[in-house]
Amino acid sequence: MEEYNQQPDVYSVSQLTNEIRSLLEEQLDFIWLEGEISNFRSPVSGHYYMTLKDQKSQIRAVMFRLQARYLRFVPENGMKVLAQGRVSVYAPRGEYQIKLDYLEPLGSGDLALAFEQLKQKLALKGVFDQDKKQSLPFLPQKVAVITSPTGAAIRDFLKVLYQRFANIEIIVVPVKVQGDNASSEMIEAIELVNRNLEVDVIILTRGGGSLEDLWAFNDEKLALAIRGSFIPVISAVGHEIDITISDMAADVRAPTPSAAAELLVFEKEILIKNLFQLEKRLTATIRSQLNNQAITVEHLSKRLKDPRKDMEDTLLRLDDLHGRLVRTMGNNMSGLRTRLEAGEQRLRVSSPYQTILLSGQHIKLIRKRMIMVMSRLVKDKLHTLTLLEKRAIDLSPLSILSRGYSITRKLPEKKVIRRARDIEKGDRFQILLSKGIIEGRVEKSDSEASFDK
Amino acid sequence: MTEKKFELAMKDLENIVENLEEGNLSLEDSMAAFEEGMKLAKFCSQKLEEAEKKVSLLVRESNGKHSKIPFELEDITKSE
Amino acid sequence: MTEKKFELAMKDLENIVENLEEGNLSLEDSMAAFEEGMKLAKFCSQKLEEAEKKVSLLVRESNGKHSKIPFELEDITKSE
Amino acid sequence: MTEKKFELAMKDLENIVENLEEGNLSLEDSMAAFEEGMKLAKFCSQKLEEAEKKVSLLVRESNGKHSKIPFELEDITKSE
Amino acid sequence: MTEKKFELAMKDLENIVENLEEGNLSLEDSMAAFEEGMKLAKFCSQKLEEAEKKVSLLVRESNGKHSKIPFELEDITKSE
Amino acid sequence: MTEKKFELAMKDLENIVENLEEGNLSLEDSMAAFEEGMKLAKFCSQKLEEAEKKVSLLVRESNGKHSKIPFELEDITKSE
Amino acid sequence: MTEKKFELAMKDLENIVENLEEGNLSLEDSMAAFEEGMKLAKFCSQKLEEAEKKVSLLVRESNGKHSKIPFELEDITKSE
Repeated sequence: MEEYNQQPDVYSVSQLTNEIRSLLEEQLDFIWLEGEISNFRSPVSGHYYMTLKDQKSQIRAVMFRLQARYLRFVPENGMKVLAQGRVSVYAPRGEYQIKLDYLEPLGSGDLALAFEQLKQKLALKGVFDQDKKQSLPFLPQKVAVITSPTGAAIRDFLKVLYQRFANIEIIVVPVKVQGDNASSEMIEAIELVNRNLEVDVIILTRGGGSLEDLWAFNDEKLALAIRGSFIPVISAVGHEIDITISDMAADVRAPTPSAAAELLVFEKEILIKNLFQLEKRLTATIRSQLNNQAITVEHLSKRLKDPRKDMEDTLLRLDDLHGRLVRTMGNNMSGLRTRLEAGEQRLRVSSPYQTILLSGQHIKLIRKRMIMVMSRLVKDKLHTLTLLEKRAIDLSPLSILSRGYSITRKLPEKKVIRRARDIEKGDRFQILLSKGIIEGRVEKSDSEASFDK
Repeated sequence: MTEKKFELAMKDLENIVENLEEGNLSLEDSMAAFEEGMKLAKFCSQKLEEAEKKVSLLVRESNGKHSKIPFELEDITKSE
Repeated sequence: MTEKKFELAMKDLENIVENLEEGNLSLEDSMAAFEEGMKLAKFCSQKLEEAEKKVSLLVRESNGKHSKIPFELEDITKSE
Repeated sequence: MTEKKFELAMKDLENIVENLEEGNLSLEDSMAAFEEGMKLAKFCSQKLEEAEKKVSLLVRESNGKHSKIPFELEDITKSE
Repeated sequence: MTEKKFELAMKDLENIVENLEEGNLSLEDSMAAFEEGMKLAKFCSQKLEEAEKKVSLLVRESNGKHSKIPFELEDITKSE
Repeated sequence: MTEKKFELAMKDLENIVENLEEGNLSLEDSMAAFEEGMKLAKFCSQKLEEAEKKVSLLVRESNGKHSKIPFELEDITKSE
Repeated sequence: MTEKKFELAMKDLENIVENLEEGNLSLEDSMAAFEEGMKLAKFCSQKLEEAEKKVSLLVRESNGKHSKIPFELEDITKSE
């Protein structure tokens, strides 16, 4: 029913309705109301639906079958009634209405008058004052029921408890609820319970009956005893329409014994319900908190960026740099290599080979020229020499010898002998011939002899 | 007497729930609050379950003292 | 780190995530941040897991006790 | 060199590559630059590898831990 | 000659080549120049060869290191 | 005579030949000039031969060294 | 007479021949002149013969050395 409220300053419709409901239901619980019945209807459910109105206003009212069946009359439109009930809010439709516990037609008889007088008196004494009424215990666990153990009241009361599985300890305090001494027995019982029993609440009850039957409850002393009880007293006498002094004096009035039981059960059930709600809210809150945190953690974990994405880029950059480094170095090296090889090639091409080759040929040529010149020189000289020699030989005095002449020379002087007397017998001489030389000794020398003789 | 404690426990539980719902607590405090809340709820739950479901009749003995005897209305529960 | 508060760890984790997302960290720093972030996330997860287990345990314990009442209650509330 | 920062090493490597690419270095300087560049590249490569391994390990470690908790939590939230 | 710089040697070699190509040298001078040129070429060649070997070695060494990492990284990134 | 320069020797040789060719020399002088010329021719030839051998040697020496390394570098650079 | 120069001897021989041709000489003188002429002719002839031999020798000596160089040179230049 109660929503988990995250933003306190904004109401949800349910919250507002709840607020309204608790306001109305707390403030306008157990109120008396006078008005005229209209729009009365009773569907198959047996509940009574009507509108109570006066000259100016109207209010929707319902009386559930449980209470309605105790009415001794059937309500009619236009009937003026005195009603008792509590304002309630029907959340699903946002409507308020009054849930009627009691309804009586206005105007009644003698006992009623006496009743009215006692009521008046006690009211004046303040016995009925709201501020004197104790609230019901927070957790009614142990209850004393002052009633006749054989009456309908205890039976109805226990029936409700059994039906609702309420574990409430019940101590039945037996009293007469009708006739002489009934009042004093009840007074005594109240005092006894107050004195001896540790109970959370006292329930004074009896079933329905005539006004006379219920008269024991319209007792001044009983009313005072009820008022004097330290233990809160619930009075549940007769049917809804039966209002007794003890009802009015009691801290809480239940329309019937069953209603009293329901009241008890209801209190406890409300507690259980509240407890359950609180536990549910507790669990839901902690879980939603944990869940939110877990979602946050998960979200953050997802956002916790894997640095490997960046590293991939860096790795690509690194590889690029590495590649460029190697490539550039390779290019630089091969550039240098090319330059070096070009230089080397040019060096080889411009090597001194050519010079050597040309110089070699030049030397060869010069040498050839030199040898030629030298040979010719020698040859020329030889030629000149030969010519001279020939001329000399041609002019030689020896050339006449070829004609048969010869030259005789005395030896050893080799003096040409022109006359015989130039030589004497025995002298050695030599004859030069054209070819060859003859040597001999003079045998005879005749200076007078002549050729012609 | 027990109901006093119970009421306090319920109140405490309610405060704890509201504190938690406000959402300003640290995880540790929330957990502590939750645990305390659960303890309180358990305590309250036990208190609610505690009472014995029994019906007894108070009788006056001859010596004037009162005592409780079991009170049964079998016919009632069975019929209807 | 165990005594570190969950909220502080969450705050730290958030700061780390934001720092990493800004992308201005050096490799070494982002590595350190990432590692710290992972530790914090783990720590927070564990804390939450522990808390969750504890909650589950407490809820399970208390579930045994209740569970009958709600039905009846619901019935009543609906019939209104 | 180990305490050298990765980013600095990358920057140095880049400068070296650019210097080499400009082609104004002598052979000796080119060689020295190249050698230094290769060392830097190796250093960076190792750093990256280490970092990558560390991250992988962290990620692998944490992959086991995460991703269960939300499920459990979801289950619980739904069952409520 | 070893401490001579490669670039100087290259320059000298080129000057020698130009001198030789102009053809004004005596046999003795051109022989001396040619011999010096050949020595320079040899020196440069050796220097270059050393450098090339060193570069080759460094490149070969580094080739092992690189190119494995990207694969691993890809694998991991995909598996994520 | 060994320190005599090749070019001078060549010049002398040429002069000798020209003198011889002019024919004004006596036989003895011619013979002396011729002998001197032959010596010069021999000297120059030897010088040339020596130079040739040296060049051959230098060329042959340098031919062996080159042309292997660039390939390796290319291979590496390509393989990248 | 050995130190007499070839050209002088040739001149003397020529003079003798001319004297003889004038025919004014007595037989004895012309005989002597003739004889002297023949001697001179012989001397000159011998000188020339010597010169020729020497030339041949020098040529032969130097022929062994030459004529190889150009070939070798060509070979080398082609092989480049």
